[in-house]
Amino acid sequence: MLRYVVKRVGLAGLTVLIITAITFFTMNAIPGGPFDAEKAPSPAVKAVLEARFNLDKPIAQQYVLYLGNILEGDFGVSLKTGRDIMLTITESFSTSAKLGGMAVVVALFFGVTLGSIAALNRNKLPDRIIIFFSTLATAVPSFVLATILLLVFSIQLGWIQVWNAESTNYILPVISLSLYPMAYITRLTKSSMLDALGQDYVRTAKAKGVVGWKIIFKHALRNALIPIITYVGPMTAYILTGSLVVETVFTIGGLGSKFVSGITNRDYPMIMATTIFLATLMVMANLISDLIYKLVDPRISFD
Amino acid sequence: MTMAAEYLVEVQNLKQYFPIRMGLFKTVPLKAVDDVSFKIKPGETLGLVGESGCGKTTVGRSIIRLYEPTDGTVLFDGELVSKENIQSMRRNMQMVFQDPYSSLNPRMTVEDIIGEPFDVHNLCRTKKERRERILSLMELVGLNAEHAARYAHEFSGGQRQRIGIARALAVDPKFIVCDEPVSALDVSIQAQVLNMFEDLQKKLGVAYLFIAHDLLVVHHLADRIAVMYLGKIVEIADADELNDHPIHPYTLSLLSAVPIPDPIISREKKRIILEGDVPSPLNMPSGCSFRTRCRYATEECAEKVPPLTDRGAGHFVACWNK
Amino acid sequence: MSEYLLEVKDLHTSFFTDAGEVQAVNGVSFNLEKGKILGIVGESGSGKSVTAYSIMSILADTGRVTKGEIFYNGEDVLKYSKKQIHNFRGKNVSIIFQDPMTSLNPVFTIGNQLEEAILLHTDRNQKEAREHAVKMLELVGVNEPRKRVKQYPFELSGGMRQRVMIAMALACEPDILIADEPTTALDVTIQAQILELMQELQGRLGMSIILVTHDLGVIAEMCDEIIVMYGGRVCERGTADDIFYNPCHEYTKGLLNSIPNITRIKERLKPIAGSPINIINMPPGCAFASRCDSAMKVCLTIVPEELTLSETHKASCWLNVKKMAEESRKEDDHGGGISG
Amino acid sequence: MQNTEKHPMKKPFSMQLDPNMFELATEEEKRQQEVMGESTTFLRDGVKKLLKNPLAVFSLVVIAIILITIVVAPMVVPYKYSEIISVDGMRDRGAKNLGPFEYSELEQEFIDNGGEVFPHIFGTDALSRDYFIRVVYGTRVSLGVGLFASLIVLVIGLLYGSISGYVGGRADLIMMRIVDIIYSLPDMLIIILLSVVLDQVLSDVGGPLVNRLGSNMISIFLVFGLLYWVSMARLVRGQILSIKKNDYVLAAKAVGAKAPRIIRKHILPNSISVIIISTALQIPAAIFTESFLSFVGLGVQAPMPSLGSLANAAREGLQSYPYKLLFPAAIISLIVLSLNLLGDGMRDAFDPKLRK
Amino acid sequence: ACSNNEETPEEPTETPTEEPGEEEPGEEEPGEANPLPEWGAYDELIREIKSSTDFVAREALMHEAEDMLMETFALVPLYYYNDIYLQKPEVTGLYANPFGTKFFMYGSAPDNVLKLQLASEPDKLDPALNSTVDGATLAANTFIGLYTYDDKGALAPALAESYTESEDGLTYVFTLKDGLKWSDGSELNAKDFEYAWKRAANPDTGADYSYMFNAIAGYDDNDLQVTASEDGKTLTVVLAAPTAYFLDLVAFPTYLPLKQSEVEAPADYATNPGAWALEAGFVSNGAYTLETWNHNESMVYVKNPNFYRADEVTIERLELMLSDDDAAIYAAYNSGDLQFIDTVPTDEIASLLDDPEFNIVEQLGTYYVTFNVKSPLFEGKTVEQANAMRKAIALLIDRGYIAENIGQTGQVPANAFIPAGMMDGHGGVFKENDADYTYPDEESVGYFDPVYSNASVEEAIMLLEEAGFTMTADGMLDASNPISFEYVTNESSGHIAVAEAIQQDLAVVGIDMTIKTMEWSVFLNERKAGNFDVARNGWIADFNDPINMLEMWTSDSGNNDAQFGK
Ligand SMILES: Nc1ncnc2c1ncn2[C@@H]1O[C@H](COP(=O)(O)OP(=O)(O)OP(=O)(O)O)[C@@H](O)[C@H]1O
Ligand SMILES: Nc1ncnc2c1ncn2[C@@H]1O[C@H](COP(=O)(O)OP(=O)(O)OP(=O)(O)O)[C@@H](O)[C@H]1O
Ligand SMILES: [Mg+2]
Ligand SMILES: [Mg+2]
Repeated sequence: MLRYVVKRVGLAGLTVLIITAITFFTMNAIPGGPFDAEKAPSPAVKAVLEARFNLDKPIAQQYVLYLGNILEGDFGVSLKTGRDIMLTITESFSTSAKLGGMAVVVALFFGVTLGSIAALNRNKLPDRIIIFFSTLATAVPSFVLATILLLVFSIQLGWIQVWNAESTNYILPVISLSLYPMAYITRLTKSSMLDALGQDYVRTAKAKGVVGWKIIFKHALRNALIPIITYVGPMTAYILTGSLVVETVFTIGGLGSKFVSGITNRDYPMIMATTIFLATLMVMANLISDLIYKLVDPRISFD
Repeated sequence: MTMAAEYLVEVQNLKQYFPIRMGLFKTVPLKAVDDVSFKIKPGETLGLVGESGCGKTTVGRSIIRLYEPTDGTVLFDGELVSKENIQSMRRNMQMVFQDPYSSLNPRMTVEDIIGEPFDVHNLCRTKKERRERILSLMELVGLNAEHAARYAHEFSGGQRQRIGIARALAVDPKFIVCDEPVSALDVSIQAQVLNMFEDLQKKLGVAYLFIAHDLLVVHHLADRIAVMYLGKIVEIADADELNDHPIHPYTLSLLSAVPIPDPIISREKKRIILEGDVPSPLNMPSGCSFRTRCRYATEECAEKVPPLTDRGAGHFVACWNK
Repeated sequence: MSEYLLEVKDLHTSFFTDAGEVQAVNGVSFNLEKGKILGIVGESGSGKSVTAYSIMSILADTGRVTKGEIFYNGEDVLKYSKKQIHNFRGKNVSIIFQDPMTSLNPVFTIGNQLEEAILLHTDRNQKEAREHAVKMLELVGVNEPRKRVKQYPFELSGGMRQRVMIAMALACEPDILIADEPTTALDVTIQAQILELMQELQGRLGMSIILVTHDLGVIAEMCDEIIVMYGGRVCERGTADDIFYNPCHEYTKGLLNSIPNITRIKERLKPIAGSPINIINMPPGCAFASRCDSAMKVCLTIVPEELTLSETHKASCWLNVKKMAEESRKEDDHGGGISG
Repeated sequence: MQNTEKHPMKKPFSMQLDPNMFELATEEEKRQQEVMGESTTFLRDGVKKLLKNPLAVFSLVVIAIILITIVVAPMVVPYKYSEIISVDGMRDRGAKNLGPFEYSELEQEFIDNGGEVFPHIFGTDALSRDYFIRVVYGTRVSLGVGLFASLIVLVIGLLYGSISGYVGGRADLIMMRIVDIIYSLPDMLIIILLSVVLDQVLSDVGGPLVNRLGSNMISIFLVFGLLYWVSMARLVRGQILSIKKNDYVLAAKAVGAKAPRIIRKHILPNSISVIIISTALQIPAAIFTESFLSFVGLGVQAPMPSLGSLANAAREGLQSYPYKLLFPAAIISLIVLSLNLLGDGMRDAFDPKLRK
Repeated sequence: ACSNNEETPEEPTETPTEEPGEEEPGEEEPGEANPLPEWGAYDELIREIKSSTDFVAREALMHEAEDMLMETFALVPLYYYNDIYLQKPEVTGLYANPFGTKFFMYGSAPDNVLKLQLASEPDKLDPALNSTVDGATLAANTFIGLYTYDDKGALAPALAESYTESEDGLTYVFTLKDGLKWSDGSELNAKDFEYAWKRAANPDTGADYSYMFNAIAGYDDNDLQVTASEDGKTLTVVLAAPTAYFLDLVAFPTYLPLKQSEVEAPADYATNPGAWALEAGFVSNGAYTLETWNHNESMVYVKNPNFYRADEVTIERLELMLSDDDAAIYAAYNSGDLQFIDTVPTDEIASLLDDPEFNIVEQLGTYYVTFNVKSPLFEGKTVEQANAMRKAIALLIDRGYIAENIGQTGQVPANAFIPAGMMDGHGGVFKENDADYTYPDEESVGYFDPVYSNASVEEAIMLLEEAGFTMTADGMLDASNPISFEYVTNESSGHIAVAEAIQQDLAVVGIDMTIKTMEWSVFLNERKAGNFDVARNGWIADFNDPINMLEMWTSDSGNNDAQFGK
């Protein structure tokens, strides 16, 4: 087990390294630099700035320098704002994680519940309704959904403030963030639940005299969870790293917009750091979901 | 200028190890077949019995080169079967599979399934010839020729197995590996298929390697029987000889364990119940692999692998104590 | 109070599928005496398992008993409330399934699954249940039971799992054990172990067993009484000797002729022609008629009634009727002669 | 056995039967009992099953209506998607942001003078263009993007997956590691990076086709293809691995069939339905990606509309003209919903794993 | 020097139309007959303007320069910018200057709290490093310099008590007010100005706007001629040439004072000069100090009691929504969560035009289209033909339609590059016919009649024929000589809409224009590098003098997108 984790972490490190290399060289291949502006700064200033951030060196050397700095724990400062990148990322990640965490919980809870209900009422009305609406929920682009929520609840009904300097209301963001994964989990739960319910061991449990609901929650659900875990791992990583759409529409200072603005600004250290961060998170989420897998399914063995 | 060899198939020291991946770089060999030798005469049936996982299927597949053997040789009609000549060899050696459901492509019609060997080896010059030969094969195995255009999933198990047999017969093979061809069938259907194997042998003179775990079936069909345990042949003899005078303790218990569909006999019969399970082929016991379940096991058994020795009249046994 | 532990009367079970109603069981009746082993043989798809599941009320969602009664100790199981059914299952009747690989829940330990039944049907507490589970494993000959209860099904071999299934079925000392092809998935040597075990336990615990199988050999070794099923109906019933030495239904005869027999090992087999019937298009007459060499016109149109041939032996075949009619005509002629 | 006690043997009943009935039945008569069902193929069977699923049928109808509309509408509606409405040859400045079926003053005047003006079914946009035709073209573009992107995904995924699955061994191991790495790439970054890079590359090398479509759109195809082929590759590989396990592949080998034939005749036909369905399910994903790119500002080339860019543009006038968001958004949702439901239905109907 | 591609020096071949040695003008590939206007004269002219001591003559020179620019028609003015915002009726007294900077402190709002939106997260709060309009607004409300703008948008002294200007107009001496303080209560004096200016002008600081100091002597040698007196009471500035707009500059954010000890407090000051103003709580001297900053969400400013006019500051607290999603901002405004918003979704504008909450203020700037004079589009033409061709295109554009339907806020269609309302440097307005200068199109005061008409189309057709194109009888380009080119713009619905309108306009004579949208950074890069035929462009003046818009077109300017003289 420990060996497995160590091995996976090693592999993850390699993956992240490859990803940084890909990112570094692609981002440098795109035209445009961080100091381009509608009104160009004077060449002397630009030269100073580029020298300050090593941008005047050959790309390969820049990459090596960058990696060296990271090893020393220095992710640098944003070329655009001068803020410390590590600080920016941790701050905005804590926001994203708070929002994302709630969304994951909501998505999981409702998704699994609704999916189970659909499975137990297969081809009956509740099933069709749940499936129709959960499919519908996956059919609305997130920015449309967020916009409509804003329109209805903030403007038409006036229930929720669009913006408040002191405190951010997370209800609408959580809804728009969790709806898609929730719907997906619903559908996934339904199919894996149906699968589990059709298994022989469920029949065994029935034959033992186990009561209906206990069959569902003890015997079927646990087995049905296995494919859900595979989805939830990366999904959590995605959600925790923030969503540009939700952050933009609901004015939330999360990681998602950092990422996009980093790219549009050609804020190289920002792009690199966010990539490393996201890739690490993704790889970690996969690792954790594999470990949870093991908890749920004893058949999985680590060698 | 080949002289007809005495033996159609000669298997010599056949070994088939599967590399089992342990982690990213390490592999462990799984000795599915470990040093197996036997011979089959033209038109003869050799039965191969043994418990699940003992390597029966692997032997069959290695012979017709569905697996590249780790070691050992197979001679067919005196000629060494190799990578190079396997394509032509496949016109002489065929296989019938255990599962009539998964061995027929559900997206192909019966005609195409049976015709596949023709297509692969370009055996038919015209469409008409192809069709005629397919229809005659169908007739040979007792299928209704009207059903040539149907898909395999529309047939019952027995009929499907017939389709599989027709496919094997398409190239006029001299030797067919029958890998538990009746295990998946109902008793009533099983008999039809067994009879068919018998008839075909009579009519076409093919030799069979007939693999099964049902001793009664093997006994019914085979001229000689080989008993396998954990990748090795532990006893090989004439069918009746083996039935009447089994020597190896494993054969003994195997025979006694077969349920006899005759109340009087079975009431009198004394079963020899073996203790425990077959060991994992990844973790084989030293020496004789049967010793962990053998009541006659001695220290010697743990040290040396018993060789297959002749006990007279073509009866070979691998045991130190019997 | 009935003299039988279990009486099944005219059981009809159907599945309502996309393709229409599948009448899997079509009027099956039988009785099970206390302490006896009843064997059910028949072709694949003949409704053996469905009969067993109907008794336990563990049919798939689409299945329903459409007609008939099942009396357990004189009470109609089909009229049980949900709660009574839960109690009935596992406590009074238990079942072992064919495939020990899939019938155990892969994500729970052996101990957990054994205890579940024990906790449900007895008032033992967790600890006592665990003790009992260990005891049961010991009973079915699992070595090191204390270690095994902590293991997961995938860590055990097939034979071992089937023993666990048996232990689980016996944990609450049921009156009836239904074994649905308990050894089909196992090797012969392991099968012998399991059959031996079942026989021994049956003798020791005195329960009744319904043994469902298609292996005539197993039936011959194990059963006191035998039912032969074909196409959802019982075609013949009797003791082992009746069935094996005096088969009176063409299907049974064909079946016996189909298996290589140790005594006439090299003889040519006499198979039953044709293929198993398609239960969705059940013919009007005898289900077996189309495969029967001696089928008569009546066989194709009218379902034969069950005819009692001896105290223990009954069969549903028009040939018997014909024979009896011929005999009675002869008898009449003969008798007439005598009296006349 | 109870029968014996209750009803003593009913000898008479057999006597009442016609003795002819006890004659042996002919083979002919027997065969009539044993009719083999109508020959069905997987396709016919699946279609039958599909048509029984109300959600799938609903989806089929919706998709059909949408397809017919986007084919027929441009022939019927006299406006072009990029055309600023002009009345009688004069550019109509008052025709912007009309509501559905509204006419501008100029148009009204023209109508009053006996002229004929085709109604603006969805109104007009801020640049005085007919909104209906823009939505129709947007649908065309979005569906086109979806279709082509899925095809690219299919081609790359199919090639990669089949090589990995068929060759197996170490090659498979390495190829799947690469897939894992691509999987862990933050996709938003890649989408944006790639679409910028590709845009650049394409406009440098681009020929007339690239210009017509706009390099943005092509880069959307490519981005999508390059990003999402991994899941297709995994699927294909999984399919191949599971089909490879089937005995009929071994049987074909035993008969002497070589790899190309095995792939063509055995593996492909058996995995194709699953692959096609998954490809079809990529279409909604591609439409989504396109709409997200529109949100970020990397959508299709103006003045070409796409549903995503229309919806995104409509956010600008959300409170004054909410229906402008409604039309494209509803059509995206309908397409995606129908395709998903249809895909689900097809999976249920055609996936051999689900049937026995 | 042109600055493109300096950060990727090893990839000079990326942009194919470029020659590596572009520093020397005139190094063209031989044979390629591109009708390039001779541009040395222009460069010379600008140099002359910048050293001219006679403001009247200077105005004439500037007209001459604009004539040169407009003669090429490489710049096609579309309209002059204006600035819009929405402000709730209960909020009053906010005002803006012509450069888009807003001043909040003397206004009034309920509870003295103003909830507003300017833009998304500001890049830099260090006024010296700022280069954005919203950043300038933040700077103007947190810092105060020698001069500022009053509620009429006019220059007014702030910390400067008075100033004297030397006879030759080259030396300014500012006297500061008494008792000035930083927000931390410490004393503020002229030395803080000297420090701040020298710092901002020093290239090592890396301020985008450091060139705003190029009017001051010593800028080029990094030895800015600014000295504070020993007592910190006065600040002496020596200019390189007389500069009419120097007070404008003094009010510019880059000229705001900074407290040296604070600025240099962070350890990484040398490599990260803005580090001191990265979080709330930094020391400033303006009306407000930053209290809290939730990045990408909100900023809260509170009144600075040490502000020199603190008693007059009525709004005590500013709460800023940091967003750039127009729909969300507008929603927040409509639901009452904001009282002032600086952006309005374009499609909503139509419904707001008559709304008293909707404010339009003039802004000094021009929205225009740039032709790349080196574009292959003009290959084989003479200079005059190329000019005619561009002028034809300029005349084909329906500016009124663009202003009315896309701009929507009463923008004035432009017919000259220098916007109306810009000063002429000696007390008058530049864009007017006067005794010394009349515009080529006297009537409409500009280079052409900005009103689209059949006449302008006809003139355009004539011009096209002049440029050597054959036209069909119905006024379409003959198929034998098509014109097709690509119009590049960045991804923004407004810009795209303009492009779409132009596309339709040009289609009238059969010119085939395709639109290419580019991601912002790419767009900037490509436009500067000259990898385009036609590009959208715009310039908002930094200060109120035409030179600001003329000097950008010298051949060595980094903003010379038209590639004059390159
Ligand atoms: N392709 C393979 N890769 C790895 N191991 C294999 C492979 N094929 C077979 N084995 C292993 O080799 C051993 C022998 O398998 P084989 O299928 O030959 O047994 P068998 O005697 O045919 O059993 P059964 O009666 O169940 O068919 C088993 O342990 C099996 O798991
Ligand atoms: N869930 C179900 N839905 C539809 N039909 C079913 C279902 N379960 C069983 N059947 C049908 O009922 C018939 C009887 O099935 P059953 O399982 O009882 O056969 P069996 O005699 O036990 O056969 P086997 O020996 O193969 O186990 C079969 O034709 C089968 O197809
Ligand atoms: Mg096998
Ligand atoms: Mg069964």
